[in-house]
Amino acid sequence: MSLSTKLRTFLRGTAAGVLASLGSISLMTAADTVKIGVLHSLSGTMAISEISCKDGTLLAVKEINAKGGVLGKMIEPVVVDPASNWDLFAEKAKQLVTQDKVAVTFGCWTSVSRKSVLPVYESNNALLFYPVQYEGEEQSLNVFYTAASPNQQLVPAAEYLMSEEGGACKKFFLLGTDYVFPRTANKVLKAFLMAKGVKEADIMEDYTPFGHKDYQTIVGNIKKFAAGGKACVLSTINGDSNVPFYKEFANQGLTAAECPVMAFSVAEDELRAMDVPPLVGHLAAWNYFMSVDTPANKAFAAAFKAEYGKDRVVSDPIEAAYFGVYVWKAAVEKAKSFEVDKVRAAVYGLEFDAPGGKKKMDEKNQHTYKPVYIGEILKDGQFKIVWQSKGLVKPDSYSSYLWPKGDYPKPTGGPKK
Amino acid sequence: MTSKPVTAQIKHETLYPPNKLDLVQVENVVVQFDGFKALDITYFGIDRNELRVVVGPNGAGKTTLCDVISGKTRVASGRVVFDDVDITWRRETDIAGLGVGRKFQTPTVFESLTVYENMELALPRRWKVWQNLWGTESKEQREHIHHLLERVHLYEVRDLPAKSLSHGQRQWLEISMLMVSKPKLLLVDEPAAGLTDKETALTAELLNELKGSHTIMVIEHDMEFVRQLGSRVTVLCEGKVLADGPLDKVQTDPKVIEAYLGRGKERK
Amino acid sequence: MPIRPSLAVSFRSMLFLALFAVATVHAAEPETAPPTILTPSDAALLATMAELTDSDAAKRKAAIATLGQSRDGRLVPFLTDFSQGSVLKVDDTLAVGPQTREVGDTKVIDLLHPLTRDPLEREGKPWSISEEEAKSKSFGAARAERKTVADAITLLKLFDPKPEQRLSAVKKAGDTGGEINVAALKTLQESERDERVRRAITESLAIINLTSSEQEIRVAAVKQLGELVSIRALSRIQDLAKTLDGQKPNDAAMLAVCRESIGAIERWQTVARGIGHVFSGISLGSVLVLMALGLSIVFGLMGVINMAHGEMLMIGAYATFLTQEAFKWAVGAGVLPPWAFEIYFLFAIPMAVVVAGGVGLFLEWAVIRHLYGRPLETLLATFGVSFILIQSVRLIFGNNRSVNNPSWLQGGWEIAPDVIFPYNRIFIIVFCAVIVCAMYLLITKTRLGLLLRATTQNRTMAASLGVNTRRIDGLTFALGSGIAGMAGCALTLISNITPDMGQAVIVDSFMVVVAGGVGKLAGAIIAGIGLGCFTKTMEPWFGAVWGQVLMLAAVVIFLQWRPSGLFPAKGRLADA
Amino acid sequence: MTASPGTPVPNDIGHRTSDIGPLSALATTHRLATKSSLWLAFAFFALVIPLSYGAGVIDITTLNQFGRYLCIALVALGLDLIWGYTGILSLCQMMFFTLGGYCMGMHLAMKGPLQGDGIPLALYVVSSQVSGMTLPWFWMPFDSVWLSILLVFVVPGGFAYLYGWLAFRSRVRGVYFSIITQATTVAATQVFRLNDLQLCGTNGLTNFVTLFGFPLNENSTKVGLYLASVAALAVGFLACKWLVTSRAGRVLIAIRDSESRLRFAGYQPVAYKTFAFAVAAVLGAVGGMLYTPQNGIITPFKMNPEESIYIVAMVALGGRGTLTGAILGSLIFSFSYSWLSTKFADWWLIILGSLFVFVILVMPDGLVGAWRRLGLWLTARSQRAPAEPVTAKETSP
Repeated sequence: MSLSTKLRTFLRGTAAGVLASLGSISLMTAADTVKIGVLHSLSGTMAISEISCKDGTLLAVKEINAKGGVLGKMIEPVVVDPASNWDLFAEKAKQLVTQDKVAVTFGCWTSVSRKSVLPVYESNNALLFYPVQYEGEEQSLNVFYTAASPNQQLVPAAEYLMSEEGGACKKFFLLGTDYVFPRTANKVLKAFLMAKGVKEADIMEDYTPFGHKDYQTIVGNIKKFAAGGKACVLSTINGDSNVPFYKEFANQGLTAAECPVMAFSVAEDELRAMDVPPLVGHLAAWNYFMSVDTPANKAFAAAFKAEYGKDRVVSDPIEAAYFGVYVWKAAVEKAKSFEVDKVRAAVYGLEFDAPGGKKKMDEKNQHTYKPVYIGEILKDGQFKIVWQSKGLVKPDSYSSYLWPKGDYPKPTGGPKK
Repeated sequence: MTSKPVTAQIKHETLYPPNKLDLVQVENVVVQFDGFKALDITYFGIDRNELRVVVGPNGAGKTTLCDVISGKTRVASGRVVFDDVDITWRRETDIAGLGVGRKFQTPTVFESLTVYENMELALPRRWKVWQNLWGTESKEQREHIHHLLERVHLYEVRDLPAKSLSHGQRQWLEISMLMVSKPKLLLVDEPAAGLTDKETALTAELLNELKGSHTIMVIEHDMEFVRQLGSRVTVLCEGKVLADGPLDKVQTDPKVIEAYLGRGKERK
Repeated sequence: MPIRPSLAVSFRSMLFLALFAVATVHAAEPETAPPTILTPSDAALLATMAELTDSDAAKRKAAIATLGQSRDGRLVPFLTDFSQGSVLKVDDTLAVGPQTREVGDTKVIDLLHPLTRDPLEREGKPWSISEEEAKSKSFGAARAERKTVADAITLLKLFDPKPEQRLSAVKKAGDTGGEINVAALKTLQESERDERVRRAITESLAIINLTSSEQEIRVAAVKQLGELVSIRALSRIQDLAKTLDGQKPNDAAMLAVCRESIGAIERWQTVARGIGHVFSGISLGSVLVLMALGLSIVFGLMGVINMAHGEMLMIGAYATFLTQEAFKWAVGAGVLPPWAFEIYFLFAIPMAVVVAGGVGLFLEWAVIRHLYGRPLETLLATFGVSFILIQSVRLIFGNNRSVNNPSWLQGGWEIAPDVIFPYNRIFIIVFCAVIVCAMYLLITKTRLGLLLRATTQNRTMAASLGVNTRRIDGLTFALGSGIAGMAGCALTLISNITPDMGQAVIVDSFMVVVAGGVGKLAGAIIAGIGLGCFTKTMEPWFGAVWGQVLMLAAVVIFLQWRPSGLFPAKGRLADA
Repeated sequence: MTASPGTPVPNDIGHRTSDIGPLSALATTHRLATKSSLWLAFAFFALVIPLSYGAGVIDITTLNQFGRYLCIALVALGLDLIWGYTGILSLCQMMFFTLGGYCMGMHLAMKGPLQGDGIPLALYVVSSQVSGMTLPWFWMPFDSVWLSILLVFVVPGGFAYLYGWLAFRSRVRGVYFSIITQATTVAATQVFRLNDLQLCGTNGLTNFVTLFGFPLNENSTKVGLYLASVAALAVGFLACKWLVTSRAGRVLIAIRDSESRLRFAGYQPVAYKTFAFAVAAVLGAVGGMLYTPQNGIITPFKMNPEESIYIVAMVALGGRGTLTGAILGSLIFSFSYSWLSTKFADWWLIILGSLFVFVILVMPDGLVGAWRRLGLWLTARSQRAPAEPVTAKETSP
């Protein structure tokens, strides 16, 4: 049974953790290892999402160590728990950078956490790999963004829904949790839709607070909005709130056929925690799905399951957290050094194989070239890919819909003067 | 608890006529707890500088009368006047500000404060926040406090927290606090409860010292103590004024005997 | 021994609860077994079905249309599978495989006949293939074809034996329009007996008529829709009115008819939304009441502020999850028949009570009893306990767990046109009502209740009369926790389960206790429902956050008027 | 230890010193330590830490960390005033802290990078408007640093005064008050998270560059802010000390002991409670004001109810009703929180929870209480007769 497996893994993990911490005190010497920081919340509200990212990162570390490490050194991950507390994020980041002297950090999920640690990385000229799709509008020379920028997720999804294949939608309900990603995402989406000739009256925007559980009123509004047909919902609802939303959606008699929901924050890992039947047939846009059919991807999924239990799944952020380590390794080996400035230079334009296929780091803007997929939710909690972009999509750090003149701010951070 | 026949009430009135000069006037006051009339008084008053003792069996409404005057309990109907001010709907703080001081049935002092600090807080006319941020008490005030504490044998323990006091010491402390606050009216609820005879005698002595210069209402059912005070007595029974006058007269009043003993008969 | 009679009562109420739930299942399960014998016409159907695998899109489309016209209800699940891409074609045999079974480490799928849904056999044994194989052998509609399939399903469902199915199909047919649908609707209209479906047919036909080329038909349709107060048609009539308004020589008569209908529909819409808000409020309030009941009793009796009460709810939810897993395992291993999974929820309720109550009992023994008379300190200590519980559960179960709603709690009941009450919420309301009644009986009619009331009112007196107040405390705490556990069980119907799910409801529950007055059953109920309705009425106007802020403000203002809540404690108890 | 209390000890000086000497020395040390602890602590924070930074023993990160923890200690000090002394458990102290932090943060954001029509970057990034955005009116006053500092006092203090007055006037007491304040901080978090409020939503205020013209990323500024925090805590401590030793302080304690009795003595407990609540709020707000530039970001998450409960735990740990206890508890708590969550990433919440339960069950008067009891015990042990203070019973006639 899955639970006993889970318990066993838990016990094994605890034992291993205790041993590891003992080991790190007595046995490890600095000479043959290189420390990296892992900065994800293991408790608090964000733990749900972030623990999986930590798992992805640690899997990559384990694999690399098994093959001899980086430049002959074993990677020693320093895992800390910022506990979904943004101040603690900054504090832990400082500690990782200044006390543990890690060569690189992998971590953060929410934009707030990233923004809290940004000053730390910039003032110390350290490196952070950030594995989660976000709202863009940022470009720090001390951060590599391994997940999607808005133009790699939002715009293709909206285009798809407007196409004949996607249901030729005419009315768009932009629904999100009230924080910066949904706000900016919807700002981009709105600008895009209006540029495509959608009338303002056919776009509705609504936001709910974090952790909102009662969607009776909002689904009522959607129902009214969708009564005429040809409507869809573009959802940036975050985390826990998705379950009550989809349940209410189904229970009030709305179906994916008449009003599909395109989600930007629902991946396989979230579906694992949901009662999937009400979601079947709805859509999600990502740059990676577990169902991407390549041998490399199957091997990745299998390795992840072998490590953390067979009921675990991989998703876009996990993949991004995982390949981030490989990107860093490749850059270190290319630069033949752990020095931040040299590694950074080596990352630019780097091409690499990720589980989801070939990807590439941008030459300039710190982001990643990625393919775009649109998947339909199946009843086993997996996605059936119904559309994919032709080749890789170039990332925008600042959205061209919000900066039509192209006068973006200069990148922040970088080498110390 | 139905009300007595009307004739009885008229009798009370003749027995105890309203007096507009009284410092405290309780007129036609009814207090109800869940439909039960705890107090139903046509008139009750205390003259200026009078020491009045209120006695009565358990549940006669003595403490409730105290509560009504000090503003702790709200009346269902009627009027309470103190020093020519209608205080029926005033808050307890305002009433205390007007000069009604009170000692509770179970001695209530501030446990974590020292004996001296308790007394200090009781000093009159310094109730506002800003008045208390600066300065200390004057020399006379300090001496007055020391004098009072010596009088009740508390001077030695003045710097100990009040929670270490014995029951009798608390009674005295509370009476001393009442005295130092110089109120126009002192409501003293069972000052002798739980005291030894020796202690009771001292308490009576203290009250007798105040007699004549202060308006005092003492609630008590220890008849020996009442005798020591030697002043006018009002008898309450089932929320009503039953009798009024000197102790000897009251004690021989058949109604009073009936009330004290008769109830026992009924129960049997 | 005070415990015996009270336990008997709680068992009795449990039994009642179970009976009630079984009755609900029964009502929601009138499904008849599909016919198992293949008729000659089935062979033709199967042949058409096989054409769906054809590579020619036109041929596929024709096949879908033919199937749609067949009026054979058995095709509905098949076409749904087809639409979702889970039809299998193994060795030229069409099959479906809805259930995955675990055999050792691999997952296998038992193949079923696409039409009859009977298990297929091969070489005398049930035919099953691995999940991997199934994935490669599955096929389904292209997303562009989905619409056609959905139309075909609609058409089939129009003749479904279940009125609910017909109803939704009729509505969809009206939205889609088209000659085939009109013809089908008209055929159905003649034979239909269900009043709601008849109404929907008229509505759908009128909606289709709105686009008619003949003026008279359009006017009649608008009028009819106005009389039917059809919210579905509102936006269409509005559009019509807008275009009419825009035309230069506008058709004044037609416009007037449109406006009249719009007015009528909008009036009904307001009423419908009002009903909806009240319903939402009551359903939200029910969860609050369940939470507040336990909190209130515990506080009233022991003066304990249990900050870990939310975690009792969480534990109840995890107990539900464990029960579900156990049933899943039992069904998978063949210990229980598949339908048993549908009723796991009924077993989860007592599980939740027992587990949460047990944890509560332990908590009382380990921590709370040392802190009586120090309410503010119990608040802190139980807050620490809630940390421990949350993180322990997270370490044991991981973060993400899902509970599947039984199918009889999915969907909703349309009590009036466009007023839908989802079943899960109805269930919660009824559930709450049953528990409140049980609590009332427990407190007023049993010996435990008597002892509980006695201890609440005067602990010392009760103790001196020989009541084991310690034991009463423990039992009461367990009872309060058990009710919270049930609330957690109910909450799985609405939301998912996470280790910190209790934190989300605890503050609101406290507000209910404060507004209702501590230790008062009636207070908790009125305040819970009242606050629920208040928030839900405010929410559409001000949004969820301001709704909550207004609720808080309302409670604070309310306390100005009644500082000890709706039903304050009276007499000597009140002096503190 | 031969001389147990109660057993008669011969009045032999030599015997006494030889046997009880070490204990007596310990008792003396204890007394001395208690007396000098404040000066030692002040010297440690005001001199030792900055000097050891100057000497390179600790780095600027540690100094900064100390600075931030001192700001939190200010909040604990405030809570101690109303909980420890007045007996009102407020569960929204971090809300006042955050309000103060926002007042300062808005000023810092205004002095940071601006976009478009003079709009701080932090606000611009999260705004829903695509173009044509103007600076909301309530941002205007924060352009001036002095006005901002004034608002740090006025906004949280005023809010607390009004709130306290409303709550205390209607005699919302004890647990009721705690619950209401907790609900308030929950509501405040939700409101501050709203993007439409134009206070930067969940992202909070960031992109701070200068304060009083000093660049914030420079170490000298950080040392300055640290010293300011030490000074603020010292001033806060002295102010609280003065308050609790004044007659008003005794009224506060009297409220804790028996509020209703106080009313019959002519005092208005509402006024005192409101006053104490407002003072506590201002202390918290000042903490927030100094915390924000040292931390570089302030977000609504600082108002989360558990943040305020941590403060309560700090005071409980240190010992409520003692000002030193509040500060000591907050520093110990802050450091162990930070340390535990690094060392035992998975288990720290359980450890923390157990600590809560342990402190409440075993050390109801906290560390300072334990220290005092140790002192009493030492004195009792080291003196010939058990040093029971002159008890009331002995003097009663």
